[in-house]
This record gives sequence, C-alpha cells and structure tokens, in this order.
Amino acid sequence: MELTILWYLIPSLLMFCCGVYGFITRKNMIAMLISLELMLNAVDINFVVFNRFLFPGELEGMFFTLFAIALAAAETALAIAIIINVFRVSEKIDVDDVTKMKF
Amino acid sequence: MEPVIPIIILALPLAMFLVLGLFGHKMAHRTAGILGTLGMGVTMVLAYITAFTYFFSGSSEFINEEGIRLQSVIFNWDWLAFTDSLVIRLGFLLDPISALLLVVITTISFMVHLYSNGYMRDHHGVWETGFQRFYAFLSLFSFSMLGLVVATNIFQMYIFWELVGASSYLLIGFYYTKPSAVSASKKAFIVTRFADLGFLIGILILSFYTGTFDFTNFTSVGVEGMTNVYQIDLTTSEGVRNWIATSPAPVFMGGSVLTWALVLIFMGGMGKSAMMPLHIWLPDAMEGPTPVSALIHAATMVVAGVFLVARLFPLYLMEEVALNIVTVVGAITAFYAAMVACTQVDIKRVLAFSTISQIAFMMVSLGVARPEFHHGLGYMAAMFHLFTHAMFKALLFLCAGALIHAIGSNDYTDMHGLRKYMPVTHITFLVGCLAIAGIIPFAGFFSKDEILTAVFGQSIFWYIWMSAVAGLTAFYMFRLYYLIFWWKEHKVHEGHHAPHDQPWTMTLPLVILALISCVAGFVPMGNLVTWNGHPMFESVNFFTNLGALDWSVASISLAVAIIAILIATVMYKKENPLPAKMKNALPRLWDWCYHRFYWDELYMFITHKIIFGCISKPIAWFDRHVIDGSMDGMAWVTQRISYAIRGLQSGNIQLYVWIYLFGVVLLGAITAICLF
Amino acid sequence: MDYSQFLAMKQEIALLVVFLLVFLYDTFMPRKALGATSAVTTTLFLLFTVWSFIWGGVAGNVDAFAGMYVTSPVCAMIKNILNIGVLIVLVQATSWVNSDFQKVRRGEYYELLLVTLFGMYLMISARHFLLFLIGLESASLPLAAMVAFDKNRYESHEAAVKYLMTAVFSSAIFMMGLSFVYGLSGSLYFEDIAMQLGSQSNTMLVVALAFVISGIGFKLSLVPFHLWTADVYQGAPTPVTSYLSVISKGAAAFAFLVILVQAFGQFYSEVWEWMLYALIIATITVGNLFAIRQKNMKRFLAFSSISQAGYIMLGIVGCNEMGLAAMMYYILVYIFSNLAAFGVIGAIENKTGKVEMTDYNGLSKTNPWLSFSMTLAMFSLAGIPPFAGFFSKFFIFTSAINQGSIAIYILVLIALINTIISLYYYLLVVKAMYISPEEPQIEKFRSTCTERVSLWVTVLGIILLGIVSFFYDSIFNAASLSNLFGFIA
Amino acid sequence: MFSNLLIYFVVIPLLMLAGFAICKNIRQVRAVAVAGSILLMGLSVWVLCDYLALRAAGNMEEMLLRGEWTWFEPLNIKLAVGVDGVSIAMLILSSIIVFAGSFASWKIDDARHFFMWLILLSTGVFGFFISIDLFTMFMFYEVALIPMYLLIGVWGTGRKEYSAMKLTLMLMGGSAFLMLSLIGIYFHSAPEGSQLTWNILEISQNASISTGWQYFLFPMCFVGFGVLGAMFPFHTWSPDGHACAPTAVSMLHAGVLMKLGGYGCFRVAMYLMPQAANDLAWIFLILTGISVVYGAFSACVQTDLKYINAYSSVSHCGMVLFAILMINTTALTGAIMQMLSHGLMTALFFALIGMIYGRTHTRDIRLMGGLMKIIPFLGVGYVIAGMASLGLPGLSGFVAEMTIFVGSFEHTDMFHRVFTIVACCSIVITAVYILRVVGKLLFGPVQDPHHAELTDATWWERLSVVTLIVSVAAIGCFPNFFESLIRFTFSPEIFHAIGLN
Repeated sequence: MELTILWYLIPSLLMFCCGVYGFITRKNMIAMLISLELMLNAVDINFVVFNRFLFPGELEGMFFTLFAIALAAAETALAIAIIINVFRVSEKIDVDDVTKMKF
Repeated sequence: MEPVIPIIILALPLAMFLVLGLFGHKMAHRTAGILGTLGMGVTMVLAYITAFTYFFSGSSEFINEEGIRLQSVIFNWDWLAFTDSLVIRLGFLLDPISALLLVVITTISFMVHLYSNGYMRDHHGVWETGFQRFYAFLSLFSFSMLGLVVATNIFQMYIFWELVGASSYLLIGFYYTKPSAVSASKKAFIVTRFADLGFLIGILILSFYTGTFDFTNFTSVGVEGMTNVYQIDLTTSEGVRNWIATSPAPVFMGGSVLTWALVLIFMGGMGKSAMMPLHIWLPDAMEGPTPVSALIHAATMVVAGVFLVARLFPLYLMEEVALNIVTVVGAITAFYAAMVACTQVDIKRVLAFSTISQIAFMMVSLGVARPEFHHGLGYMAAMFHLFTHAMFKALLFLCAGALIHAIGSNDYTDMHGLRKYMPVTHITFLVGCLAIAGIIPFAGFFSKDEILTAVFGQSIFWYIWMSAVAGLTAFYMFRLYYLIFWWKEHKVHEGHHAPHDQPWTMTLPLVILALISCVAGFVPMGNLVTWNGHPMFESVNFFTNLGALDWSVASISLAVAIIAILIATVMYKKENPLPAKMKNALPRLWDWCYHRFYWDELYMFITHKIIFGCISKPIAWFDRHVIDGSMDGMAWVTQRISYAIRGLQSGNIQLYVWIYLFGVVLLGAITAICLF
Repeated sequence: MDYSQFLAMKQEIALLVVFLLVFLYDTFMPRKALGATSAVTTTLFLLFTVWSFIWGGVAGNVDAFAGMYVTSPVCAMIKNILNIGVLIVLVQATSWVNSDFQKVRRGEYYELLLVTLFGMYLMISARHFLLFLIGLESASLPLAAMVAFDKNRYESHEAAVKYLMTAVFSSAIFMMGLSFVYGLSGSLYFEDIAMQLGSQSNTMLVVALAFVISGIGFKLSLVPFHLWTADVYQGAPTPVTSYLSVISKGAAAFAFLVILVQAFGQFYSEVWEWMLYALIIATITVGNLFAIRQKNMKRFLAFSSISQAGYIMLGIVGCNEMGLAAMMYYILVYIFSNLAAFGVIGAIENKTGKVEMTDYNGLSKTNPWLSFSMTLAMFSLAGIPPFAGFFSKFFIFTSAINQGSIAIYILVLIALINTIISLYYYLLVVKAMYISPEEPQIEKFRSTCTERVSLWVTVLGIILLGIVSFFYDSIFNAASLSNLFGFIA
Repeated sequence: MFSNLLIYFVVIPLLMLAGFAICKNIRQVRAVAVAGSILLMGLSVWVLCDYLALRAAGNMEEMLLRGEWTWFEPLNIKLAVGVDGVSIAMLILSSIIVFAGSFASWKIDDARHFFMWLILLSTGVFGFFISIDLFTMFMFYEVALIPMYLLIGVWGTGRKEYSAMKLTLMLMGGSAFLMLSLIGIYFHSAPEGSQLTWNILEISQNASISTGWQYFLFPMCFVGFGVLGAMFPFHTWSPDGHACAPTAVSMLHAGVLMKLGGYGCFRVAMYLMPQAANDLAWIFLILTGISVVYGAFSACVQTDLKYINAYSSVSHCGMVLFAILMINTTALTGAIMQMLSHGLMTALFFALIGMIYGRTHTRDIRLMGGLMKIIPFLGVGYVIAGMASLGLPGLSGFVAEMTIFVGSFEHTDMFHRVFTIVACCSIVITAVYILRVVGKLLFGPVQDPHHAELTDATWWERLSVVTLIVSVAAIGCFPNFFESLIRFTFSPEIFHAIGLN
C-alpha cells in the first residue's frame, strides 16, 4: 500500500497533542520539558513531511527543521540549567511549588 | 420738563444710601440722621415741584388742549437690550398717578426720617445700634419706591419691585439679633418673591406677545402687538370694546394670553399688597421698627400692588375676568382682615390688618371701575383712597410708635388710659381713627365714599359687603382707641417714668400728618387723577368733593360708621363684661379670628412638611445615595471583578498554559467564524 | 554570492561589533579593568546609537538574501527607538550591575542584553519566517537567563522557569502554526505566503492563523497569552524587568504588525481585524482590572504594561502609515515613561530594597525629586497633558478611528473608558507619595549619578517628546515611506 | 508667534511657573502670584480694548486676533488662537478670579507648590478659552483638570482623598467621551478628499458632518462637556469636590472650570453640529431642567456651607446649559451672562466660606449664628453674594437670569414653555435656601461663645472680596456693555444652530 501524507501528519499531530497533554498534566518539570520536546519534534516532522510531499523541489522546510532542532536543543539546555537553579534554591522541581508569585 | 430734577429725585436717595452705607459707621449718629433727613427733605421738595409742574403748569407736554392729562416720559435710558424691541429702559414716566405717588412717598418718607431721629433712641438718648444703617436702608427704600412709581416700562417696575422687596427685607430684619425679626423678614421676602414669580411670568407672556415692555406701548398698542398693530383709542370705553371685539388674543395654556398675563401680574400685586392668600407676611413684618412699618407696610410699598393694577388699568379693562378677580380677591381680603383686626391684642397687628383691609378697598374699587360709570370713578377713588390712607395710616402707625416708645410694649393691655399722659398722641390718634372710620370731614370719609359709590354703581351685593367692612373698620379702630387711651390703667405711672409725649422730632410729624388727614379729603382728586386723564369736573373749588358727593351713598356709609363707633364706645369705653360676653357668644368665630383663620399654620405645614419634608429631603437623600451611590457602585463593582478574577493569575504554569490554549481556541473560533 | 548585501544589515553588524567588543573586553581584560565594563559598554552603545542615527538609516527599502531580510527607513527608525531605550536601560542598570553581588557577572548581563537586542533587530527586519524565528528565539532565550540573573533570589529563578517554560511552549505552538502555513503556501517568505494563500479558506488556515498570532501575542503579552508577564516582571531583577517591559515589547509589536500586514494582509478585513478587536479589548480590560489591586510596584507596572500593549495594538487596527507612525511614537513615549518609573523603582530598590506601594507613602516629603519624576511618569502613562503620554494616546486613538467603522468607535470608547481605570491606579501611586498621611517609610537618600542621569533623560523626554512636534513628524515621515501595507485587502 | 497678543495668556502663566520654581520664600511666591495675576488682568483688559477697537473699525470676522502655527504637520494639528466677545468675557472672568484667588490663599501652607499647581490649572483654563483648534482646546482642557487632584488631595480638608479621586475620575470620564467625539469630528471635518482640519471655524464653514454622524457625535460631546458643567446626573463630583477643596481651588473650580463645560457645549457641540443640536436638544433640556430645580431643592436642606453652595452651583450651571439648549440669540447671551455672573458670585461665596471656615473651623450652619455682629465685613459680603445669587437687580444674577428667561420664552411650544416656567421657579427656591443660610449663619443670637472673639477680614481678604463684589455689581449695573459684547457671537449667520432653529 502507498503511504499518503496523512500517514505522517497524523502521528506528528498525535505527538504534538501528547506533548501538550504532558505539559499540562505532568508535575515534574523535567517531564514537562520532555513533553515540550515532543511538541517541537512534531513540528519538525510536519515541516519535513510538507516539504517532501507537497513541495519536493525545495529545501526550505528541511532547513527550517534543522534550525528548529538547534533551537530545541538550546531551549532544553537553558531550561535544565534554570530548573537546576530552582532545585538548588528550593529543593523541589515540582511545578506546583514554583507558585510563590501569584495574583 | 428738564430731566434734571427728576434725575436728582432718584439720585439723591441712592447717593444717601451709598454714603451712609459705606461711611455711615464712621459718622456720628446725629450727623447720619440729619444727613439722611435733609436728603429726604430735599427730595420731597423736588418731588413737590415736579408734581406741581405736572398738575398745574398746564404745559403742553402734560396736558393737551382739551384738558386731558398726558403721560410724558421725562427721560428713558436703555439699560439692557434683550432684543431690538425688548429693551429694559430706566426712565421717568410722569403721569397723574406717578405724580401723586411721588408726593405721597416723599412726604411719608420725610416724616419717617424725621420721626426716626427721635424714635431710634431710648429715653436716655442712647442711640439704637446700627442707627446709620437704618437711615441707609430707609434711603435705599425711598430710592427703590420712587423708581418703582416712575417706571416707564414694566421691567423697570419689576426691577424696583425687587429692590423694594429687598430693602423691606433689610428693614424688617433690622433687629437681626432677634430670631422673630429674622424669620419675619425671611417670610416677607419669600412670600413676596413667590408672588413675584407670577409677576415675572406675566411680564414674560405679555412682553412676548406685545413685543414691548413699555407702558405707553401697552396702553396704545394691542396685545397682538407685533403682528398687527391696533391703533385703538383707549380713552373711550367704546374703543376698548371694539378692540376686544376685533382682536382674538392668542391662546396660552388654554386661556387667552391677556387673561393669563394680567392674572399672573395681579398675583405679583397680591404679594406686595398682602391680598389673601399671600397676606401672611404683613402682620409679621411688624417686627421691624415702627417707623418702617409706617413707611413701608402702611403707606407706600404695600400699595405698590394697587399702583401696578392702576398702571396697567387699560389692559385690565380689556379683560372683564381679570377685573372681576381683582374685585373678588379684594372684597374677601377686606372682610377677612377687618374680622381679624377686631380681635388682635398687639396694636401694630391691628393696624397691619386694617392696612390689609384698606388696601383691599382700593383693589375692589379698581376692580369695579368701568369707563362707562362716571369716567371710571373707581379708578379715581382707589387713587384717592391710596393718598388719604397713606396719610392717616402713617399717622396711626407713628402714633403707635410713640406709644410703644413710651410704654415699651406692643400690647394695649399694658397701655390703658394713656390719654392724660400723652395728650398730643391722643389727639392725633383720634384724628387718625376718625379719618379711617370715614367720619366727615376727615380724609377717609371722602375717599371711602367715592369707593362705595363706585362699587354701588357696579354691583349692589359688593356694595353691601363693603359697607359692612367699612363698619367693621370703624368698630375695630375705635375699639383700639378706647382700649389704649380710655379704660383705667392697671399700674399707676408716676415720676419721670410716667409715659409722656415725645421730643419734637416725633411730635412734629404726628401733627403735620394729622392736619393733612383733616384736610386731604378736600383735594379735588377727580380733576387730577383719572384713568384716562379726563377731568371729572368743569371747575373746582375747595368744596368740589362735597358737592360731588352722592348723598344717598354717603349718608348710609356715614350712618354705618357712626353706629359702629357707638357700639365700640359701648363695649370698650370702660371695662365691662360685654366683650367677654360677645367672645363667649361665638367662641369658634372668635378663635378663628384671633388665630387669623390659621393661615400661618397652613403655610408652615406646606413649607416645612411638604416642600422641605417631602421634596427637598428626599431629593437630597436621592442625590447622596442613588446618584452618588451609583458612581461609587461602579468603582465597587470594578474592584469586585478584579478580586474575583485574580484566580486566573494562580502562579501555576500549567494553568497559564490552559488559558493560553483556551485563547488559541478562541482565536481559532473567531477565524473560523470570519472565514466560513 | 554577493557579499555586498551584508551592507544592508549595517545596523545589525554594528551591533554585533559592539557585542564582540564588549565580549572581548569582558573576557580578556585584566580583572581590575573590569570595573570599567559598564562605562565601556555604555559608551560603545552610545556611540553605536549616535552612529545609527546618523549613518544607520537607509534611503528606501533595501532587501538582502533574496528578500529574507529587508530594511527600510521605518525599520531603521524603530531600531533607533529601541537603541535609545536600551541606552537608558544600560545607564539605569549600572549601579545594580556593579553591586557587590552582581559585579562578577556584569559582563554577561551586557552580552546577553545585546544579543537579545540583535534578535529583535532580526525580528524587525525579517521578511522570512525562518529568520524571524531565529530572531524571536535569540530575543527570548537569553532573556530567560537574564531573568534568572539574581542567583540569590528565589523569585528570580521562579520567574525564569515560568518565562522559559511558557515561552518554549508558545514558540512550539507558533512553529506548529508555521508548519501549517508552510504546508498551505509552500514558502516562508511573507510575500509568497500572502500570494499563495490568496483568499483560500480551510481548517488548516484557521489553525495556522490562530497558532501564529498566539505565538506573537505571547511576546507582546496580549491577554490571554499574558499570564507569565506579571510573575516574570516581579521576579526578574529590575533592570531586566524594565528591559523586558519596553524593548522586547516594542520590537514584538512592530514585528507583529509586519507579519500581519505582510504575510496575512489579505485576511485583514475578514479575519484578524476582529481577532485584534477581541485581543485589544481583553488585553486592556484585564490588564487594568488586575493592576487595580497590585501592591508590588513591579507587578503593578507589569499589569499596566499589559494594558499599554493593548493600546499599542490600536495602532495596528488602523492598518495604514498613520497607524504605524502612531504605534512607533507610542512605543517611543512608552519607553521613556515606563523607564522613568522603573528608574525610580530601581533607585529605591537598590538603596532600600523596598518595592511595595505602601513603602512609597509620603515619599514626596523625603525625596521630592524621585516622587516628582515618578508622578510625571505616572501622568504620562495615564495620558495626561502636557506630558508625552497624552499625545501618543491621542494619536493612536486617532489613527485607529481613521479606519472609520462604527465598531472601531465602540472599541476606542471601551479603550477610553479603560483609561479612566488606569488613571485610577496611576493616581494611587501619586496619592501614596503626596497625599497619604503616614510617616515616610523611606528616609532621604541621594541616588547614584547614573540613576540621576537616566531620570533626567527620561523626565526630559516625557516633557519634550510630546510638546516638540519634531519627533512625531520625523517618525511619521519615516512611516509614510514604508510600503508595508501593499497587501491589505 | 509672539506678535500675537493672545499667546501671552499662556506665556505669562508659564513664566509664573518658572518664577515659582526659583522662589526662595513665601513673600517672593506671593509677589510672583500677585504680579502675574495683575499682568493677566491687564492683558485681558488690553485684549478687550483691542477687540472693541477692531469691531468699531468695522471688522466683522467671526474671531479676531487670530493666529495659527502648525504644530503636528501630519495630522494638520495647529496651535490656533482667536477670540470673540464670549471668549474675552471668559478671559476677563478667569483673570479676575485668579487674582482674587491668589489673595484668598495668602496664608496657605507650602504656598510654592500650591501656586504652581494652581497656575498650571489656570494655564489650562486660559489656553482653553483662547484656542480655536479642537486638539489644543482639548489638551488645555485636560491640563486644567488634573491639577485639581493634587490641589484637593494635598491642601484639601475632610474626605479629601475620596473626593479628589472621584472628581478626577468623573471629569476624566467625561473627557473620554469628549475625546472620542472630537476625533470623530476631525474625520468628518472636511468634505471627501480635501484636507481634514481641527480648526472649529473651518469645520463650521465646511459643515460637512452628515446628520447621522452628528446624532452620534453630538451627545457624546455634550455629555463630555456637560459632566464638567455639572449636568444632572453627572454632577455628583461637584458637592464633594467643592466641599473638600481649599478656598482658592473652590473659587477657581466653581468660578472658571465649570464654565469650561458650558463654553465647550456651545463652542464645540452646538457650533459644529447644529442639526443634531436642534434635534436632540430636548433630551438635554430635560436633564438640565431637572438639575436646575433639583440642585436648588437639595440645597435647601444641606447643613454644610460648601454643600449648599455646591448644590446651588449645580442649579445655576444647570441654568447655563438650559439656556444654551434654548438655541436662540437671547437665551445664549443669557447663558454666557449667567456663566460670568455665577463664576463671580460663586467665587465670592467660596472665598467668604473659606474665610469664615478659617475662623470658626466649622462649616456646619447649625453650629454658627449671629456672625454678622462679630465679623461684619464678611457678613455683609456674604449677604451681597446671597443677594446676587437670588437675583437681586443691580447685581449680576438678575441680569443673567432675566435674559435667560426672556430668551427661553421665545419658544412658543408647550414643552419649552413648561420648562421655562419650571426654571423660573428656581428663583423662589434660591431665595429660600439663601435666606435660610443667611438667617442661620449671620443673624440671630451668637451660637458659639467662642466665636465672640473672632477677628474680621484682613486686608488681603478684603481685597479679594471687594474685587469680586465690585465686578458682580459692575455686571449688574451696566449689563448692556457685556451683552452687546457677547451677543455678536450668536447672530444666526455665525451660529448656524440658531439659524436652523
């Protein structure tokens, strides 16, 4: 059987939704970070797939994906650094505990 | 004539007011008094000159070849132009009534100025505090009153009308530390102000439809004024009739414009002249110093209403209704006031009520005046009575002042049997009583007789009614006379504490006025003051009035007066049970009369309970709580909302993201709605 | 390839040079010379600002890299405006950066700041979503580090976490949207997108628009994408907060406008006009409602800045040169007013560490000049003449109403009524300083030279920017040269 | 630019501000204040003479002494000034009251800042009256509003914080509507394709605002100004605000600031949108008619002197708007006269109240009495003010009210007639509450023995009071001069609304 574009889009969409869901539900910030990664990767897949199927002649999507990956890496690094900082100060990385400032 | 003298007549009192008002407190009392008196004296002389020239010079601007007296405007300055046609002017209109009033006002005013020099200090010669202020106010009043009577247009009249009210307010409240005086002055001002509201609206209506304020235009141009000018001859009754027949007056709020205007204007007159039901301020006004009562509340200001009606008489002639209203109001007031006067204890109040009833006489006679009857005899009679009444009522008041000054009380119960202590006062007072009672040959007899004749000519019913009132007048005046001077005194006065006659400054005016009251009746008013300037008699001599008497009427009224006096004598000459008997005979009636038919209570109720209690207070509450509250409410609601939604900012990232997604969905929804 | 087109980017390049110089100085200079870092950086940046004012401009539209990068008088102008803001921020930051605890890291502060500025430059000039994304991220990620700058304060880290997490989340959403856009149009060039999308309408487009706009709305802290703002502003060190509140907001607003009119121009009337209305009303109102209750000055200014963002958006509604000019002018004025406020807050915080509104009670008795500048700032933010804020508000409303429909009148009316609420809470500060009877909480002190300089500059700006019409006129001239609005349908 | 006379109405106050900034002690502050206010008075008189001379020379332009300087080129915003009789009258009024006010606040504490804000306020006032460009007009309008907050908040008494906040927010709320309608006017100020303008003269010449837009913009504009004109039900800032404000501020606010409302109502709302003015007048006529009697009635039962006066101001200013809405030459002239007269006499009132309060430290009339004996000067002044307020001939109130009534009565339909008569009734109610307060406060026995040793007015107080009394009497005695000065503006050719009526 022949793989249409949907066969790629639907998984990426699922990945994205999983990411969103995880980000909203998981209390551990590292887990939330991972869900974020899921979302970003879903985006990457999207770009690649669109590029490959709809606009085969070009490379724009691919490039975008590359940059996106780089950005994701940077974000993760930064995020982990900060989370570690938080942990150092407050001994917790539970998202419900970083709610000192409110209202 | 040259406007110089008229200008001075108006300017001098004003100048006196300013000088005494601004620098009076730096002057010595005596100086201030003399200054004021002199000023008024000069004014009086000038006024006499003016009146004399008007009546007797016979120059063509005052009287035309067939002997009809004319209205002549000496000067007329634009003061305020509302539109091109509606212009308030300050001017000097000289015609029979204004000339007459000039004489009256200046005379009385001068007398009062003179009298006050003695009255406004106690037996030890200590001056009343604020003596200078008193004279300043007197001058202000004289100025306003003079301005009122010489007004060339109705708005000028209104202006001075207000000024008169204000000066009366100031003078009534002269003893401003006395709460009763303060409230009396307040009452006087507000009641008259209320009446003036009617006056004002009347002016607005009239001026709008005639397009003018000027009296001369009113009386020569029809009410349709602006649109089609009726050049009508108001000097003959036919002219008036034709005019009414030919001109459908425009309608205002259901009634004819003219009716509305005249009735409303008359309302103003009622206020100033203390006609029922707007009379309540006058008795209280007696709180003021007695000279003031004599000047303002007996002789001059209170007749302003009569003057107003007389001034607009040609217009009133166009509206039967208005004149009838004037008659009815006058008649009722006259009777009411006379009834009340019979029971009062305070001598000044008795005089006040008698004033009301006498003014009512004038009103009635204006109301019944018709051109076709003796050339509008009523009009002449009213003016005549105005003149005579001013004299003898001022006299009476000044006498009362003398008594009060001597006794230090307003109650006749403290006086009894003063005749041997104060002979001059006694005599003059008696003259005044005879005059007002209408005993020949005193002034009152003639004028009152003319009035009754006029009424007789109009309706027999009112004739009987007014004769009765005349009788009552004679009765209560002599009741007062006897109670003061006869009756045996309670406490024995001896030594220099004993009441005695006054210094000459006070005596002189009494004597002069008494003399005038004796002779004033012989003034041939019929040739001087008539509504259209037509003289009534071909030739005049000292006995013209006697000759002109309609003896059928005269004898009756004379009889009534004498009978009334006899009754009074019987009842009050010496202490006896009769009065008590009469009182017990009709207790209810006596009570009602004694309490002035509870008018004051009624007014108290209306003002305090209804206006303050049911309108002002609720409005004030509404403002504070509803209007203001709604504004505060907005702020409160905002605060509440802000507090209610603070949960969104819970500090929890995941909630933030939830809201974020919600927002995204919302945006998507909007997009979808807009796209599909 | 033709390297001369790099010349189009001369402002960016100059900025990079400044950045490198600072970096090298900070890295290789002997420790004792590092005390001068602030001075050096400020001077360099000052020189750069002056330079870019005089030589940084371009005559017309210049594009490079096949249209990925476009600069124009407007872009130059907005970059200059940002430069001014950054300069003031740098001056204000000096005393904080050199405080004992921070001075070891003072280099980083400047470097990160310059990098973010560079990112914003890219956002402004980008006409291709890839470049835009790079700009966006390099403007936001270092900020997270800056927010976390105060190592010893827990709030600082919490703020950083909140900022970063939400930022990454939103950029993920944004990129997802971009992917759909790419799928629909096959290109990431704004022009191409505009052409390709034409006026087609399908579900993907809906998702794409919603995602992309929300992504940028996050940077602008439009309601309901604003929730990070308050916490981050409160937690971050004051110099960072001020930077965050004015500079990145200004850049984002401009970029937002560019994207909307360039990439999605043809949806103007039918789609995002209404989106904007909704966003503006929500932003202004919610921002005000939250601001009413705030006790912490920085948090309070955070919410006020949210509602200010709503007003800035009004400039986009007009969707013409007038609106653009009004928006840029508003940003300029807003920079000065807000920085004046933050200058005072920072000065007081450095000296006493107090940031609560109650601490300001009776400030006028002890520190009249600080209170005076604060009052001016508040009046300007509230839009009271004769201060600049009044003019900027008036112009932005005018430009919005220029669009003419009755709906816009209602929108503006709502915005105006909101100005009353905002006036209320701005006056609360004034009241605390001048009217409240309590004894002064803060004793008299003399703020440092740099703080005073910055305050003088900002106060002068508040007074002069409005009355002297030169500024608005020149901005308007620049704006009228921009042919941004070609695609508006 | 500085060749134009009018610009100095703004320049002088600004110089005064600079002067205050460098003042060392209170004596210098007073010197600057007095010198400046005298200069302003002189200037306004000079302008008046100039104006009369030009008119006498047959110059029939709408506005004279015009000047125009481009400000914001792109939006065609100009700093445009020009005066006609009305604005000159207002300028004279303002300068007199500033003069009297600076004497009335002779002993205020922290005088330097007080005067700075006060003068900033009057800068706004003067600027508003001279400018004929909607933008500058609005700018000066708001400049005049804001200093009130600090003036009341810092130097006020009683619940000053609350009142100051309420006053500021309500007035700003009004100006929010105003701003919207002004911008709206701008975008319809010229026919399609031609240059839009803010200049009211040009706008009225173009007359290009379609009726529909007029219906939309007029109410907002009128309400916007009406709030400052204390129109029911937007008047509620006035009692609290006045009650808590310091003397000079009450004077300036009630005397001049509230006039900005009425001035704007006819100068902007009715002048630029005549059609709507004629068609919608009845709505506001009802509101203002209410506020005339409403204010008077609620003044009857107040016990705080300033509240009484504030409510009477509501009533009198209601009269102003009422007359404006009658839309005919006489009534509008009367409205301006009423502005003048109310401005002066209410300033007089507040000055006296402030002075009395400064001595007795209470404003509750139930706690005072018989003051006439103790402080005769102030007492007499108060009586005169009262007489002016209840419309005694010879004082300004009478002239204004009569003009209004005569003008309003020119409408023949039932509606206008009824409301005119209702308005007339206010003269009685006014008499009631004025005499009530005079009787309670000045006459009768002395209530509080401590009041017995109060001292009468000092020279500066006397000066300020006498100035105001003289001007009140001047208007009352020679009204024709002022009316003829004003009436020109309201000739139907110039004031289209009247032409349409």
